[in-house]
Formats: sequence, structure tokens, C-alpha cells
Amino acid sequence: MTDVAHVEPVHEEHESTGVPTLKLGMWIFLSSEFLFFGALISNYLLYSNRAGFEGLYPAEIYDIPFTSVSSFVLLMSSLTMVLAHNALSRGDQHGTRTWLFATAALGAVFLGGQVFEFTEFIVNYGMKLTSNPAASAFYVLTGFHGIHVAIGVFLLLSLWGISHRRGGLSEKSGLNVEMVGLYWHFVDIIWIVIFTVVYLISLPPA
Amino acid sequence: MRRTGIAREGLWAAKLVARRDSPYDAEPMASSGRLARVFALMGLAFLLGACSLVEIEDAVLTTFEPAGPNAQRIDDLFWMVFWIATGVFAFVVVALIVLVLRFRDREGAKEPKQLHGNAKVEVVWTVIPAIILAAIAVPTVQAVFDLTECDPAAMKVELIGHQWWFEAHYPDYEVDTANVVVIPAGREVCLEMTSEDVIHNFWAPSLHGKRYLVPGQWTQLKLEAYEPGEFWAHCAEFCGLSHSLMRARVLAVSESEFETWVAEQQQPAVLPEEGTQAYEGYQVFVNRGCTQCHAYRVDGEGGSEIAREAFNGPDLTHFASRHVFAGATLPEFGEDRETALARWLADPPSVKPGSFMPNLALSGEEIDDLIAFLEESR
Amino acid sequence: MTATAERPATTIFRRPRSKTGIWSWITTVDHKRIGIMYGYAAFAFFIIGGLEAILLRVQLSQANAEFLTAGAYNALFTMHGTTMIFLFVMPASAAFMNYLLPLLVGARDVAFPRLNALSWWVFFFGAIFLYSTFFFGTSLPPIGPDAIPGNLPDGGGPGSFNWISGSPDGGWFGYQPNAGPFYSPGTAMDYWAGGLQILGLSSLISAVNFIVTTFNMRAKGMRLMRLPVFAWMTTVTAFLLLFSLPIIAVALFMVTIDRQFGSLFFAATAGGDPILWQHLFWLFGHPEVYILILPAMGIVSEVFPVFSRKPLFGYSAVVFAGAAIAFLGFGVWAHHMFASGITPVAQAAFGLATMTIAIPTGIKIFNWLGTMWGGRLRFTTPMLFAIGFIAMFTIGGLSGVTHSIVPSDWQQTDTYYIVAHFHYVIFGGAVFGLFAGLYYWFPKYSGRMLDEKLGKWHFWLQFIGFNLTFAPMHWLGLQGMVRRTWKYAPEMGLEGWNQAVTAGAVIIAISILIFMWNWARSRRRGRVAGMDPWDARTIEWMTPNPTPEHNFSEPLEITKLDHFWHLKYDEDEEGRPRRREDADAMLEHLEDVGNNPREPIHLPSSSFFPFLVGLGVPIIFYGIIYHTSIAGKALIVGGILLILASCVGWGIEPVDEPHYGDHDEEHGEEPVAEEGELVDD
Amino acid sequence: MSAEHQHPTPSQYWKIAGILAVITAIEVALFYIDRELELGALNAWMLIALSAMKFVMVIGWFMHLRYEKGLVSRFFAAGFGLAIGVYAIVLAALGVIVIRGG
Ligand code: HEA
Ligand code: HEA
Ligand code: HEC
Ligand code: CUA
Ligand SMILES: [Cu+2]
Repeated sequence: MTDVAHVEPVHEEHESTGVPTLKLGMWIFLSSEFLFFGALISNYLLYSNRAGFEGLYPAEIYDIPFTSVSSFVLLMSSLTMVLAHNALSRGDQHGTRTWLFATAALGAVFLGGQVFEFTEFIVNYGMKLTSNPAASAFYVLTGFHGIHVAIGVFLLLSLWGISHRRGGLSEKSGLNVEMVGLYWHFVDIIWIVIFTVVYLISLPPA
Repeated sequence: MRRTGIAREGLWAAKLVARRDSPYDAEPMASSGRLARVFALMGLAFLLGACSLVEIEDAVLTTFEPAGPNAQRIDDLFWMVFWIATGVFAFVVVALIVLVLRFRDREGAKEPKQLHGNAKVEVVWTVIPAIILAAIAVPTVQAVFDLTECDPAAMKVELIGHQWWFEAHYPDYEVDTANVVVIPAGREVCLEMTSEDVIHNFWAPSLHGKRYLVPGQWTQLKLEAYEPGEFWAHCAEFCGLSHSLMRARVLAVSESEFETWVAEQQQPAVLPEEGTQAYEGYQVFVNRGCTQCHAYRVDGEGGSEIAREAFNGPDLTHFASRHVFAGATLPEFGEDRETALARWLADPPSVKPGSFMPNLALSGEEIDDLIAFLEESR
Repeated sequence: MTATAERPATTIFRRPRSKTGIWSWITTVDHKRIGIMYGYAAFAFFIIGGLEAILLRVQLSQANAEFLTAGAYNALFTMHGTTMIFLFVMPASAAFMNYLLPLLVGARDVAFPRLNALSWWVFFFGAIFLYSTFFFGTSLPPIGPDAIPGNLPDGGGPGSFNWISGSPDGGWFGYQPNAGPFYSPGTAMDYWAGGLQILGLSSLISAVNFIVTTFNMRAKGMRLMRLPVFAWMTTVTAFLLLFSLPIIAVALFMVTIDRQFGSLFFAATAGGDPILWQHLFWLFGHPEVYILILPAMGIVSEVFPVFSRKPLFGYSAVVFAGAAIAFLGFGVWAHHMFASGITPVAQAAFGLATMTIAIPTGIKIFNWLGTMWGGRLRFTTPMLFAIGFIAMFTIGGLSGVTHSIVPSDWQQTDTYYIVAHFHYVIFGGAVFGLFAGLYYWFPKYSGRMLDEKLGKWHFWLQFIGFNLTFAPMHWLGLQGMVRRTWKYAPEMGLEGWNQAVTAGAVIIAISILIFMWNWARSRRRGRVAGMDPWDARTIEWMTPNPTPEHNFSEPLEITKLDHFWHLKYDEDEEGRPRRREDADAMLEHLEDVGNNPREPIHLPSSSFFPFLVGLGVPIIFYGIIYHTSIAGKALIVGGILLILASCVGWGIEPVDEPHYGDHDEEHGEEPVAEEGELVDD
Repeated sequence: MSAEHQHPTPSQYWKIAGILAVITAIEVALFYIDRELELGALNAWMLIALSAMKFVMVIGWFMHLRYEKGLVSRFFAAGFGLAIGVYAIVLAALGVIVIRGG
């Protein structure tokens, strides 16, 4: 969502802290997202190795090589994102457009990977949302992350669309690109944590 | 923007005000003095009221009459903190009253000195509460550790919560009962608790505080009564429709009585003689599906095996030995037991909303027979 | 500020222009109008929640009464608690925050005016969603412990008109598994979970907005340590919201997914852990209670100095104490779970942590007393409410301390002693504080004063009624009255005091009626307030009353805490205030330029999109409840599309269009308000 | 926008991304090494340390937090720290994290 502080200042210094208002808002919002994902991750940690559930535990069926690749894809999308922003700040409209699209595309690949993973788990292994609390926790955690990625892709594509207008992205939209970038990187760092804690470290009960 | 009507009026008011020293002076003095006195009186009355918690005669679930060491310990702690809290409140309210009386605005009062704060008093009113709290904290922590966990050697009673009654099981004696927990007085008994459905909360205020009964988990509560006696208990956590009708009794008895009780409970039921009304009742009991949910142990006949096919209801083998039933809500105050039982059997959900015991459409005769039968099941 | 800006080709709708009438309210982004809407909505829900309470009280006024059915009783206390907290105190605080925060920091609006409108509309539609359960919700008997997990009961479609018993009945904290799919089948609890989720979203948006406003929109020279205390408490509250709402969001999502899609988070039979819900709920729930009280504390911190004619004693201590309460508030949640069987170590730790909150709270109380010390106290209605706040809140706070004594809480928890505690802190604290604010700032909103005589009647009746209602609950609780009991037995000995309680509730109702009468009358015929009716200290009073749409007309430069006061007064040799010669001229000037700005002022333009996005949110949640049907799926998709489309429109729409939103006189469409009728109706 | 000048250049971004990729590779490698050698807690701590490095790098450089005003990092750290703190306590209370000697 884009909204720029535009109220006519009562005085000269527009932003008392010197941080652009929109940016400050985004950082503050993101800081609350830690609590959101923290709850989901804790929930997973609580159930992932509780003994005695029926059915499979997520940690028994992870496909680490596959997830490593999709994690890598998401990680690299942070690179393309930052390159897009960089290109815009240099006034390189073409570069911006390309990198924005690349980022959205990488995000979409990641999402595709997740869809594939879920299908695999559900169809081949029979581990459903309703199988046991560990499975529920897994799907809900990664699912909410996926929803965040999807929103990011939507935002990126919107920017990409706007960048085709005559004159490309204005300087004002530069702030918007930066905002979407912050959001996108944040979703990436959450995945960094999920990948390590949920995929690499967590074990099924002994 | 155009100046609005009200704004014009406003300017006029401001001018009016300007003739005095400040708008504050222009305010009518009202009756602040009288008000202050009224306020002081109110505060005083309140203080007096708060100083003594009003004792209700015969409140059966009162926490003010501890009947065992655990409850006693809690009671002592509570009163200590209560008096400290009252002291703090008295301080605040007296200060308030003094301020109100002394500094109320009077005719010709001078403007006050502009005090912005004072680091010293700031420290004082940070440190003093901290000290008070530290003093309360010590006995609190001790009591928490002393009162939470059972003595491992204590006799165990398993208490299982159901919507809306308590099942009690004595693992050492293989005794099953419901709603009335019998314990020997003068020694610690450990309730090991869980729930079959939702969270319940067992509370026998004369003996101890509350503890949850959580499905899928076990919690403990130690109970001990100084003397024999009957103590009310209540489910305290909201557990659905009939939460308010989920009560229990703790019956503390002497050691010898306890042994007799155990011995009686261990016995299977004695079947009524053929031809009696009770025997008719037994037939109804077996044939109308009561055994789907109720265990009834009869020698040789394996009563408990036919039980619990459908649903877990209270064990009725020694039903007549329990002076209250249906979550210890029946018989109601002043009601005789048979009327209550008849009411219950006729339509349980109307007595206890949502009860899992269905209305089995028993005829009046069947009910009478059942009552005769159940009342003989000692 | 050229009025020649082209109309961008990309807008979807014509930019809304109306300044009056329903559309102006729907599309407004003015923080004051949003605040007013919050205020009226909150008050309406206070009445609804209060009437629910009255019904509860009628049922309880006799042992074994049959006035309500058990189901209706459970529904009523659930909706009473939920309404009072989420639909009354929170939006009432939001009303003050919205109206005042920009004025207090010296800005023309909040940082994100359209987001502000969005949070209001999300709140509004969320409240409607929650209450629509009375029409559409179903509440069925439990399925029982033998229910097979994953085998969910059918959701039950709309149309089962079942007034009271169709409402949620799991208590305001919806303990699992009682409020889960097996023990509360039917859709009522889904409405509850969805409603809270939506309301949380609204508050989260506000929280971000308020924090940014405080930090970034301050007038020149308005350093953080010159902010009025209410602005501070707003900010602290916003942080509490910011960090606690995501937690409840996750918990509510888990419940919704459990109930709708068969996940097993809280299904004990399948290994789910019901205690997890309690941790998550109270991890939100405890900060929540400080969300309720801190704004009220901010309000009385404004009131005491004005009616003592002294600066707030220990300003920085009061501010830091507020922050400390908020911080500590995140570390005490398990004190709601002392009976849950957590380990003694955890019980002791949480008990101690809970006690520590008494220290910063005490600092505030004592500093208010310090403010009154040596002052020239005038017992106007706001001041009476503020004094009442101190006395009543202290009682509630101290009973809170007795809960923190873990073993005694084992006796108290889930009894009316707790009910007494929280009504003392919420009603005696937050609600008294809010009324102090209403009387104090009414002139800002209406340009007129509330009647003092009626105000005093209101105060005293409410004070007496309040104590008659809630004081007996202390001893009722300690002598065995369990919470949430529909019936109690005659031999419990509770009847007499319960009748007193019910009588008290009626007295409160009468006092509220007096207040409503006072409000309705004074809006039209109250004494005209003029520029500075209370001889106040903070800069919101540097604008005329009622506040003009653009707030401040001239640049401000803040030089001191209580800036406005120091423009009016200097100090004599003894340190007593002395009115400056030019004070009245200054006020006159302020009033004049306030109403007639010298140059056109550029304000944010109205927008349709916040309303539309807000509308989309409950549509999705209706869809989720009925997701098994085609209609439900269509609602989900429709809601998402509506939101996405509106977001695109929002993004493309320029934030402001000088040509359309302009405030110059040529357009002159704003009404000439007569007799205090500003543009607010 | 004077701060803009200090932002990394594209080539620096590529380098950071390279490091991130390498760390990820090491993490995955560790996962397999652990399967053979049963490193137990050591493995977990190493993985956490590695992902913390990635975490910090993305925030610091890609999100430019290094170049922001201190206020911003304080807000952000508050959310992070609070989340770690409260959820650690929740998990401890639920018996997932076992505190020795407790
Ligand atoms: C406005 C809301 C509000 C506020 C401010 C508070 C403030 C406090 N609350 Fe309360 N509380 C609730 C709302 C609130 N509470 C609600 C709604 C519930 C019930 C939820 C439910 O179950 O439905 C609840 C329940 C609740 C419980 C759980 C009870 C139970 O269910 O078993 C506990 C336990 O510790 C508690 C403690 C406290 C404490 C210690 C404070 C402290 O912050 C109070 C501090 C204030 C003072 C202490 C007074 C002033 C201080 C001095 C004058 C200084 C000197 C003092 C001393 C030296 C002691 N509260
Ligand atoms: C902001 C919070 C708030 C407020 C203000 C109140 C206000 C009141 N509350 Fe309650 N209450 C809660 C929050 C609040 N409450 C919560 C959170 C619970 C726990 C719920 C749960 O257990 O889940 C609770 C529970 C609760 C119970 C316990 C129910 C139970 O456990 O079984 C009771 C019982 O007496 C009660 C009573 C009252 C009364 C009499 C008032 C009165 O003060 C109400 C006063 C207001 C009015 C009376 C309205 C006045 C106006 C009119 C009547 C005018 C009519 C005019 C027209 C129609 C034009 N409340
Ligand atoms: C579907 C299950 C079910 C059936 C069938 C059933 N009951 Fe019950 N019964 C219950 C449950 C559950 C309770 C506990 C209700 C409560 O206290 O809320 C109960 C309670 C009772 C009690 C009170 C016991 C006590 O000590 O509290 C009696 C007596 C009783 N049932 C008798 C009968 C008789 C006689 C029949 C057959 C005519 C019968 N029940 C059939 C489930 C059943
Ligand atoms: Cu069981 Cu309440
Ligand atoms: Cu609390």
C-alpha cells in the first residue's frame, strides 16, 4: 500500500526524525511482523517433535535439496530487488524494470516450489493439514510465509506495471520501490530463519 | 474560511473573560468547598467499607474459613497482603482528601508556585513501594513452592473432568465414584487431575485454591482437611453451557470411616430381590439403555463391561452412597432426594442445560422403579 | 500550491468533493472527523454492552433465577466483555487519539490520512461483522469428547435466526478447546474469531500511523520531551498494539483454521495443546489491558495540571513510568494462568514480574497527587472524574496486586473478585478517565461547554452506582461466587449482595442517561466555549473551538513543555504565574487567524478507497465461514478482488489534488455553521 | 539524499549475494555432515550462527539498515528482541526449551 505523507507541513522540517515518513512506517510495521512469525515458528517448534502423533511428521519427509534450491532462489531475489532499487536511483529506467520483473519472477518460482512441495507432501505422503498438530503447524507457518511472498509479488508486478507508463517511475515512486524492497527483504529474512530452524534443525521425535 | 456564528460568539466570550486576571478567575466559583467536603466524606465512607470485607453468613464456598493447612496458609498470606494494600489505599485516599480540602480554590487564592517536580520524592515513592513489594514477595514465593506440588507419598485420587461432572478414581483401591470425593481427614491427599473434554477447574475453597483439569495433561492439587467435614467445591473455569451447575463435594472423614467407605465401595452391588420394585427398576436400568453410559458392577455379571459403550457417565454402582448427584447440584436446596431424582430422570437437559444424559422418555412408573432401584444401590 | 494541477488521467473515480452529507463522512480523511466517528460508534457500543450487562444482572439478582437461559447468559457475558473491550474502550481511546494526536504534536493531520480512514472503516465493518452473528450465527451444543478430529461438523448456513443464543458463547478469552470446533460447533465462534481478527487489523494500522505521526509530524521545536503526556501515552499504547496484535492474530488464525479447515492446534484428543492458546491469548491480553488504561492515564495527566494551575509534577517520570508499564506489561501474561498447572518456577517468576508493575503505576499516581499539591484546585467535572480515577483505579490496582500473590490468586481466580478487579481498573480507571476527557475536550469538538451541573450529577451518580455495583463483587468472589455462572444455589448465600450489585448497575445506567441528555443539549445550547475555556496549557487549545478543518493556521514554534501556557503566562519573583499583558491579544489573534487563514491551506483530499478496502475485509471473512459452499468461495474471491482493485486505485490516485480538495473560498461549499452546528452532521 | 551516496554499488551487492549463497551452501552441507557425524547441539548452534549471519547481512546491506538513523534500527530491534524474548519464555513454560537447573 502506498501512501506518502503529504500534509502540508505547519513548519519547514517535514519529518521530525529525518527518516521519510513512509519508510519509518514500513520499518515499524515490519518490526511487528517479527511477533507474527515468531508465534508461528514457536507453534511449529512446540509440535514438531512432540512424540505420539498419528501420521508423519514434517521433518520426516523434507526434501532438503529441493528446499535448498528454492531458498536459494528467494535469497537471490533479494539481490535482484536491491539491484532494481539501485538502478532507479541511478535513473536507469530500463534496468529498474528488468530487475523488478526478475524479482517478481524469482518470487513466483519460489511460490511454485512451495505449491509443488505441498502437493508432494499431501498427495505422495498423505501428510495433510488435518493429519496431526505438527503437520498443521508446518502448513500454517509456511503457508503464511507464502501469502506474504504472494503479496510481495503483487506489489512488485504493480510497480513493474507502473514503470511502463510514460516517463517510467518518478522519484516519488523511488520511495515506493524502496518500500516494496524493504518488505521483500523482510520476507526473505523470515525465510532464512524458517529454512534453518524448521527445515535444517528440527527433528522428528526420537 | 468564513467565520462561523459560534466563533463570533466565542470571541465575545474571550473579551468578557479578558477583563479578569485570567479565564480561570472568570469561572464561577461554584460550590467547590461544599463539593470538597462531600467528596471527603465519600472517601472516608469508602475507606471504612473497604477496611472490612463483609462477611456473608453461611457462604458455603467461602475462602474465609480455611479448613486445612493449605487453605490456611493461603488465607494468612491473603490477609497480610490485604492489610498492606489497605494501608496503601488509605495513604492514597487520605492524601487525596487532604489535597482536596487544603488546596481547593478559594476566593482570593494566590496563583500556585510552579513546581515541576522533585527528584528526591520521586526516588522515595519508587523505592518505598519496591520495598513493600519485596517484603510481600518472599512469603509468596515460599508458599508457591510449598503448595504447588504433592508429596509423592501421598494417597492419590484421580479426578477427571467431564462436561459437567467430576469423575473420581482411587487407583490404590480400584474405587470409582463421582462428584463426591471422600478423603481421610488429617492427611494429605493428592488429586491428579485431567479432563476428558474441555478445561475445567477444581475449587474446594476451604481446602486449597484452584487447579485446572486440562485435557491431555495431568495437573496436581494437594488436599488436606484438619477435621472431618463436608466441603463444597465448584468448577471454576468456564466449560460450556452448564458450567454453573458443575459442583462437587469433598467429604473428609476419619481414617476408620474412610476404610469402611473404601471397603463398601469396593464391593460389587447387591442385586435387588426379584419381585421388589427395586428389581423392576433394575430391569428398566438394563433394558432402557442406561448401561450404555453408566457402569454398574454386579458380582459375576461383569456390569462394568457392558458400561461405557456409548459415553462415559458416572458410575452408579454405589449411587445411593452419594448424598448429591448430577454435578452435586441435586437435590436442590430444600428439595427431597426422590423428587430431585425423578426430575432428573424425567428430563436431564431441562435440569442441566446441555447435559449429555438424554431425555430417555421414561414413563412415570419406570422412573419410580428406577428410583427404588438406585436408592438401594449403596 | 498551484490550483492548476491537471486532473490525472488515471483516477478511477472522480475525486470525492463533498464537504457535507453522508458522502463527506464516508470519504473523509480528516483525523478529527474520523475521531468523531470512532467516538459515536464507541459510545453506541457502550450502551449495547451496558444493556447486555443489565440483562446479566437481572438474571443474577436471584438465586436459581430463570430469567435467561444458560445459553443466552453465556452469549451475553461473552458479547458484553468482547463489546466493552474491543468495541467500546479501544475505539473510545482511538477517538481521542485520532482527534487529538495531530493537534498535540502540532500537525495538520496524521502521517497517513488515508490509512487512518482505512483503520476506521475496517473497525466499523469489523464491528458490524461481529454483531451480525446475532442474525447469522449459530451456536450448537457440543459434539462431545468422542468426536473424531478432522471430522468437522457442518458449518451451518446463514439464515438460522436465533437471536441471543446465535451469538458467541465462549467467553471473551475464548479458551480452547471449549471454543473450538468440537465444543462450540456452529458459526458463532467463527464470527467472534473473525470479528476480533478484523478489529485487530484496524488497530494495527492505527498503531503504525500514530507512531509515525508522533515521531515524524511534530511541529518545529516539539521535542519528544515536550510532547503532552496524552501524546506520549498514545504512542506508548500504539507500541503495545503494534507488538501484541500480531500475536492474537496468529492465535485467532489458528482457531479459525482449526474450526474451518480441521487443523489440530488445540484439539487435545489429537495431541494439540490447549495451554498454548492461553499463552498466546494472554501474551496479547495482558498488554491489551494496558492498552485500555494508558490512554486514560494520558487524559488525566492533561486534566490535573489544568485544574491545579500547575505543571504536571515529574513530567519525565510520568512519561517513563508509562513506557515502563508497557514494557513490563509484556512480561506478565502468565498471571492469568496461575491455576493452569504451570511449574512453580514459572508461577513465582510471573508473580514477581506482575508485582513490579505496581511501581511505575505508583509513580504515576503519586505524581498526580504531587501535581495537586500546592495547586489551586477547581472541581470541574473533568477534574472530578480525574480524581475519581485515582481513587477507583488504586482500588483496582491493589486488588491486582493481591492477584499477583500467586497462592491467593489460586483462591481468587475465576471468581467475582477478579470481576471486581477488572471493573475497578477498567470502569473506575479507563472509563472514568475517558469521561474526564469527554468533558474536558468537548469544547474542542463542539465549540460549546457541557453543562457543569448535569456533569456533576452524572459524576456523583456514576461514582455511587459504580461502587455499589462493583465493590460487593469483591466479597462475593471471596465468598464463593464463581465467574460466568448463570445460576447460583440459594445456600451459597450470595443473593443479598447480588441484588445490591444489580441496583448499582441501574444507577450507573441512570447516570449515563443524564450524560446523554447533557451531551445532546449542550451540543446545541451549551455555553459557548470561546477560545480557551479552561485556561489550558497545551497547544491543541491554540486553535479555535470547534477546531477548524486545517487545525493550525500559522507555523508553530514550540519552545517549552506546556508551550501554550507559557505564551499566556510568565512567572513573578516567587515563581507564581502572571498573565502576560499580550495574552488576550494573542488569543484574539489566534482565534481570528484560526478561523480565517491568511493564505489558502492545502489539505489531504478525500478518498473512496479506504471505505472500499475496509468493506472488502469482512466480505472475505464471511466467505471463510461459509467456505464449503459456492457462495462462500465467491465471497472470498470477491473480497480479495475488491481489496486488490481498491489498492490499485489507491496507489494510482495521487495523494492529494489541490484543485479538488482545496480549501479556498471560491469553492466555499462548506456550510455556514449555525449555533454550534459545525460540519459534523 | 546524502546518505544515498554511501549505499553499496551493484558490484558490492553481487559480492554480498555471493557470500549469502556460500553460507547457504555451507548450511546445507552441515545438514548432511550432521547426518553422518551426529553433531547434535553443536550442529544446531552452527546453523543458527550461520543463518544469523545471513539475517544480519540482508538487513544491514540489502535493507540499508546500516545507513539508516539509529532510531530505525532501534524500532526494528525492539520487535525482534521482544519476539525472541517472549516466545523463548512461552516455549520454556510449555516445556519445549528445557532450562537446566530450573
Ligand atoms: C485496565 C485494565 C487493567 C489494568 C490496568 C490492570 C492492572 C493490573 N492487573 Fe489486572 N486484569 C484486567 C485488567 C486490568 N488489570 C482484566 C480485564 C483482567 C481479567 C481478564 C479475565 O480473566 O477476563 C485482569 C486480571 C488480572 C489478573 C489475573 C487474575 C486471574 O484471573 O486469576 C492478575 C494477576 O496477577 C492481574 C493483576 C494486575 C496487576 C498487578 C495490575 C497492576 O497494573 C496494577 C498496578 C496499580 C496499583 C498497584 C495501584 C497504584 C499503585 C500505588 C498506589 C503504589 C503503591 C502500591 C504498592 C506498594 C502495592 N489482573
Ligand atoms: C470496558 C469494559 C467493561 C465495562 C465498562 C463493563 C461494565 C459493566 N459490567 Fe462488565 N465485564 C467486562 C468488561 C466491562 N464491563 C469483561 C471483559 C467481562 C468478562 C467477560 C467474560 O467473562 O468473558 C465482564 C463481565 C461482567 C460480569 C460477569 C459475568 C459473569 O462472569 O458471569 C458482570 C456481572 O455483573 C458484569 C457487569 C457489568 C456492569 C453491570 C457494567 C456496567 O458498568 C455497565 C454500565 C453501562 C450501562 C448500564 C449502559 C448505560 C446506558 C443505558 C442503559 C441507557 C439506555 C439508553 C437508551 C436505550 C437510549 N460484567
Ligand atoms: C448417553 C449417555 C447416558 C445414558 C443413556 C444415561 N445416562 Fe445417566 N448420566 C449420563 C451423564 C453424562 C451423567 C452426568 C450428568 C451431569 O451430572 O451433568 C449422568 C448422570 C446420571 C445420574 C446422576 C449420577 C451422579 O452421581 O451424579 C443418574 C442417577 C443417572 N444418570 C441415571 C441414569 C439412568 C437411570 C439412565 C437410564 C434410564 C441413564 N442415566 C442413562 C449419561 C447417560
Ligand atoms: Cu467445568 Cu466449569
Ligand atoms: Cu493481566
